[in-house]
Amino acid sequence: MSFSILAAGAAHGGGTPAWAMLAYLVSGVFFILALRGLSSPATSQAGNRNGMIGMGIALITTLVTHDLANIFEIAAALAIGGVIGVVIARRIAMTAMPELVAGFHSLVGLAAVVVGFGAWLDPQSFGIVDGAGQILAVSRIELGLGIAIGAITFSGSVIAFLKLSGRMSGSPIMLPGRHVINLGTLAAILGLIALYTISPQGGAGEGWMVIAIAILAFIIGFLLIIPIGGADMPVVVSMLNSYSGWAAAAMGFTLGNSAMIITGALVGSSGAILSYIMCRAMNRSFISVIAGGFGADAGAGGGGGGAREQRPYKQGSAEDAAYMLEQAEKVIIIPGYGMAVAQAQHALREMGDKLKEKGVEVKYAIHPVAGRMPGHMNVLLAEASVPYDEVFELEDINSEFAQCDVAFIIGANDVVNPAAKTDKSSPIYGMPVFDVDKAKQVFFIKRSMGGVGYAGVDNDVFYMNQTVMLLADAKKMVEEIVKSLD
Amino acid sequence: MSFSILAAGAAHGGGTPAWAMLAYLVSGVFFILALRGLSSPATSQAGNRNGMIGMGIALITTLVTHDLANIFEIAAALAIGGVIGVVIARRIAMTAMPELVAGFHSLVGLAAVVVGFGAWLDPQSFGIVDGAGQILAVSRIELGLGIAIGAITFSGSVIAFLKLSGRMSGSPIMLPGRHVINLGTLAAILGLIALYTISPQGGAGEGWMVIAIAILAFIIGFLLIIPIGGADMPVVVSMLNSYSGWAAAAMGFTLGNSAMIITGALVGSSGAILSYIMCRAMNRSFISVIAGGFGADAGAGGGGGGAREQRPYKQGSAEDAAYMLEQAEKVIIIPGYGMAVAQAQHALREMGDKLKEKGVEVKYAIHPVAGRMPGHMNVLLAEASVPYDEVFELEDINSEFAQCDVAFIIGANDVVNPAAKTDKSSPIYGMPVFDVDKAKQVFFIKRSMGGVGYAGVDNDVFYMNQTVMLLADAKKMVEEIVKSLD
Amino acid sequence: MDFISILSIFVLACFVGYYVVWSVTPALHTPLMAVTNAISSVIIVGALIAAAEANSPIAKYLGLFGVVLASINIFGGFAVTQRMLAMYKKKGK
Amino acid sequence: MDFISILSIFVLACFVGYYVVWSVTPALHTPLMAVTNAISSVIIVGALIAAAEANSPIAKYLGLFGVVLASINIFGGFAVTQRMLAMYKKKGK
Ligand SMILES: NC(=O)c1ccc[n+]([C@@H]2O[C@H](COP(=O)([O-])OP(=O)(O)OC[C@H]3O[C@@H](n4cnc5c(N)ncnc54)[C@H](OP(=O)(O)O)[C@@H]3O)[C@@H](O)[C@H]2O)c1
Ligand SMILES: NC(=O)c1ccc[n+]([C@@H]2O[C@H](COP(=O)([O-])OP(=O)(O)OC[C@H]3O[C@@H](n4cnc5c(N)ncnc54)[C@H](OP(=O)(O)O)[C@@H]3O)[C@@H](O)[C@H]2O)c1
Repeated sequence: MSFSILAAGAAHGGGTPAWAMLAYLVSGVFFILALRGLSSPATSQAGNRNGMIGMGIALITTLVTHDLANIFEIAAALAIGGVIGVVIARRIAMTAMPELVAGFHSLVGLAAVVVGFGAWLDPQSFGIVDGAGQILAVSRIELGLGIAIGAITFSGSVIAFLKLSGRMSGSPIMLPGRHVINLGTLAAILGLIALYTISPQGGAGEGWMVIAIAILAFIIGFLLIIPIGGADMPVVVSMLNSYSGWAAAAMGFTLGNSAMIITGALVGSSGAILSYIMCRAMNRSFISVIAGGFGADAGAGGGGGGAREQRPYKQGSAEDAAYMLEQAEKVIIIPGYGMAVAQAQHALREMGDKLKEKGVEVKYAIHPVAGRMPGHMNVLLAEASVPYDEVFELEDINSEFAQCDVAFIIGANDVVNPAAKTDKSSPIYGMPVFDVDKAKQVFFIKRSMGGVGYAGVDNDVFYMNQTVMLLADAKKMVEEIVKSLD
Repeated sequence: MSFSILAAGAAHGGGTPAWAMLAYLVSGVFFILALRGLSSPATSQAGNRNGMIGMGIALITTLVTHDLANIFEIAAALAIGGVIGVVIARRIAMTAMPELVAGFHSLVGLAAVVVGFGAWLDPQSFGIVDGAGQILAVSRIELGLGIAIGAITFSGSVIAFLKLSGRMSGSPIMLPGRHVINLGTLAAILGLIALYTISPQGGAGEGWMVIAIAILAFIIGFLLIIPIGGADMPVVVSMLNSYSGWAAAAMGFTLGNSAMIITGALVGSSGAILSYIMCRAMNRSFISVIAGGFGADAGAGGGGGGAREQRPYKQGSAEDAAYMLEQAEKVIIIPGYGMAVAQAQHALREMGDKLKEKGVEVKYAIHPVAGRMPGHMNVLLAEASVPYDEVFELEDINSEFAQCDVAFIIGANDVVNPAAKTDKSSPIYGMPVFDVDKAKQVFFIKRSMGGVGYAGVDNDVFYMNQTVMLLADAKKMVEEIVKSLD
Repeated sequence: MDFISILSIFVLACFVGYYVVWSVTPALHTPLMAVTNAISSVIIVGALIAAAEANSPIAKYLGLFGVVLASINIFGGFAVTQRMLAMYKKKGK
Repeated sequence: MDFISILSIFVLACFVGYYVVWSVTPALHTPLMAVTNAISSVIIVGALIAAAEANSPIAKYLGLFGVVLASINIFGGFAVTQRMLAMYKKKGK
């Protein structure tokens, strides 16, 4: 058996002193502890601090073990980035989290491309050259893949950012023959990487190949993401997150750096698992999400379902709702994407407080894909100071609708649609949904009867006997209810 | 900073070819998958097969990369061990699991001692010699610790085996001044290891030190375990299991063998976590268990609580019980150590089946420390073909006693004792227990009013209004109930 | 580090990642996305090497650019995570 | 393998062990004890080395003795685990 590729790898990280390797390991362990902290809100802040410590250790170790001649320029670069980062982090509205994550994400992708080019231009410093001064074959593969994945992450995340922030229409853009174009481009990228790896003057030469890999990867990132609808963007962001993790791990192999390897595995798993959780909660296959085209008729921002039959429904006012809510013993509130759009979380919390004062039991029920990113609703409710022990997951609360007096749906739609349980032809069939039909009374806040949820389908809940539609902007409606509760 | 110890370690496993190192990694991954399979009964058998595959890979890799001159003797040794192992595994009664685990465990300990001596006698083959032919300092520490831990595991497990199998009294044997003796012996062992490590003609010489370490460790294993009561043996076995895991990991460091390192970490964690779970379920500190002396008045086999006040109780017959059980809508069965002693699980299953035929809902409730080892009751019920989805954990079923008609306690005692909730002076205070007092009717099978549970305390459940005592051997009593049910 | 060691670390880290991410409570999935964003910027190590060693001026400026990009992410990612996490409160607090 | 690599593997393996053992269902804690018993006999690798290389006759016979002990555990441990696991059945099967 030949293991030449293994032997070639023996040089990895060869120049790093033992204490630095230990420091990178410690840094990796801190990153593990950072994610571990997120297992409960109580430990999460300590977790985040562990993440910072880990990053600090990695930074300092790298600086100390390398030439410090450019330390002032480096410090300036860190300071510039740091200030920009902190300012963005402070200013951003909580409702803008999905696009912020996508935006930050594009930066990681671009940074990976930049590092890849740096390693290609200056392979000695990265310790990836063989005796003849050429870049090692394994390192060339890692380098090519790193640049390609980084570039895809960059352009894909930019599109995701634009779609999520509404700067670009959320509806899928379907080019004709796109599958052929995409496959062709992908094949070209892989071919170029292979060519670069075996190229005799390769190594630090063959610049056109490296640049072509980057350009093609930028293009394919763009092509791959535009056919995907706006509300599927979270899956895309997670997927790209996962890819970028694996790219960081590949870079870690090149540098023999355990902090990078561990981080790569953590981030790679995180992205993959979140994508999986979202797909499962929507009962759609990952492939169908990535193939795109979903949400073609109705974008994330609403839009009409067109030729729907008119069915009778009841409409109510804020006063009606306030009266019924006061009388109730138990109210379950189901927030959705519309709550985020309307920024209604603070008013909602006030309403909850008022009801609790009057002796009503109030619980919040969160669907795994309510809103536009995993945990989106939880963050918004936390922002409005709703205690997290009043907020429940789908499977923990779904059995309680039978015992509740009022199900209060605010800006949610698909996640309460019974068609998911009954109608095999529905695009959301099989998705687990809240059993709001079991509640004695349902209030449903949305702006108009025309608007639909992300999946673009009608919802039988509108027309149920016990449903009262509250047609208005979520924030205004809740504020009026709060007034009527006084 | 000086990192000479790290540099010294650089030789570890130096001679092993790359493919073999890869194979050991794969073997380690299979061991991880083996334990992962145990996360549910459905995947557990596949998990166990993964464990076998992993072991096969490790064995074959080791044989292939070493001299095959003695292959026939080795094959014979493997065959002898294999036959003995399989015969024991086939013949053993399920009720004898606790002592089997302890017994097998002692063998691992002895094997570790033997390997330690082997490495000391023949350090070249283990690749742990320096240029001058002396054993490396790190390896000497690992070797000394490995022998010491192995020897403690051996003698400790032998005592645990004898106590659990009833070949030795379960009651603690308290030597005077034992803490002084123990600390002295431990100090002597550590001192000898240190002396051996720095000894100039050390290495493969200084046999008296190595032998003295082994002998002292055998003695201390004995001394440490005899003061611990019989029912605390599972904690001891788990603790020794954990130690032996760490010893295997240390050996893995010496040989640079990732299969051993991974196994060591798995086994080490497993033992530690099981000990922790048991201590938590008994609300006792690990230290108090290891310090020993618990169960001084009443051994595992029962024994009188002596001067207890006589309080009135109701006694019933099998016919009474059968009549009430038939009438019930929901019955919760709580098995304990006494069911294992009486081997009543098959009769119990038959009773459950009869009741289910008559339309009664039957559930089994298992306390984390019911019986004499973690999961003991689950195995016995599984043996009697009770489906595992009728068997529930304490926290999942405890709220259901309020809605159940009959709580049927068979051979359990401490795990239903309300003193754990109310009586601060009780030795079991703070231990979570089943809320059997909330059931409409309680049947309690034990042999006599005199016998107590492991903790040796009286139980208010005996004297409750709704309790009927069924005083007899558990198996006989249940068989009679089954007859009356016809 | 030899290749097998690196591979071993990677394989085990994948197991750790799998378990640690599944143990994250769904209520904190948004902070999880933000914090993984921040830690994945550990590739700043590569940018720092390029910026510090600088055998080629283009490599140096590319490296410095990479440092800026990654540090936006690091500082921004940890800060926004911190901001979010500080909002999660228990009843009665 | 250098010491840092081994240490890294060990540290990560401890995390894996922690998570994987906590994920074992309590109903299977007895089989867990039996199977950890079996896999901890991987120290048979050491016994095999002693038995195979045999630069010293005592080492050889010690090694062979170790092989016997460990293989009792390996075969016995996996077999008894198998026997136990085969008994766990779902309702209606
Ligand atoms: N969370 C994730 O990670 C994720 C990931 C991928 C996909 N998705 C998808 O996103 C959807 C999320 O479901 P959802 O129930 O939260 O939302 P939804 O089904 O998209 O429905 C949003 C509702 O809010 C209403 N709305 C919008 N703006 C409003 C405002 N200002 N005031 C009041 N109401 C307003 C809309 O009706 P009007 O237009 O009439 O007001 C609509 O009924 C699911 O289909 C899910 O599969 C989520
Ligand atoms: N499972 C573990 O891992 C573990 C570990 C460490 C410690 N422990 C300890 O072990 C105890 C286990 O509690 P447990 O409730 O299962 O048992 P227990 O409290 O020890 O009680 C056993 C009961 O079974 C009865 N009994 C014994 N032989 C019998 C027979 N042949 N037929 C009928 N009844 C019989 C005894 O009374 P008679 O003598 O009157 O018959 C006694 O009431 C706890 O104190 C726990 O802390 C368990």
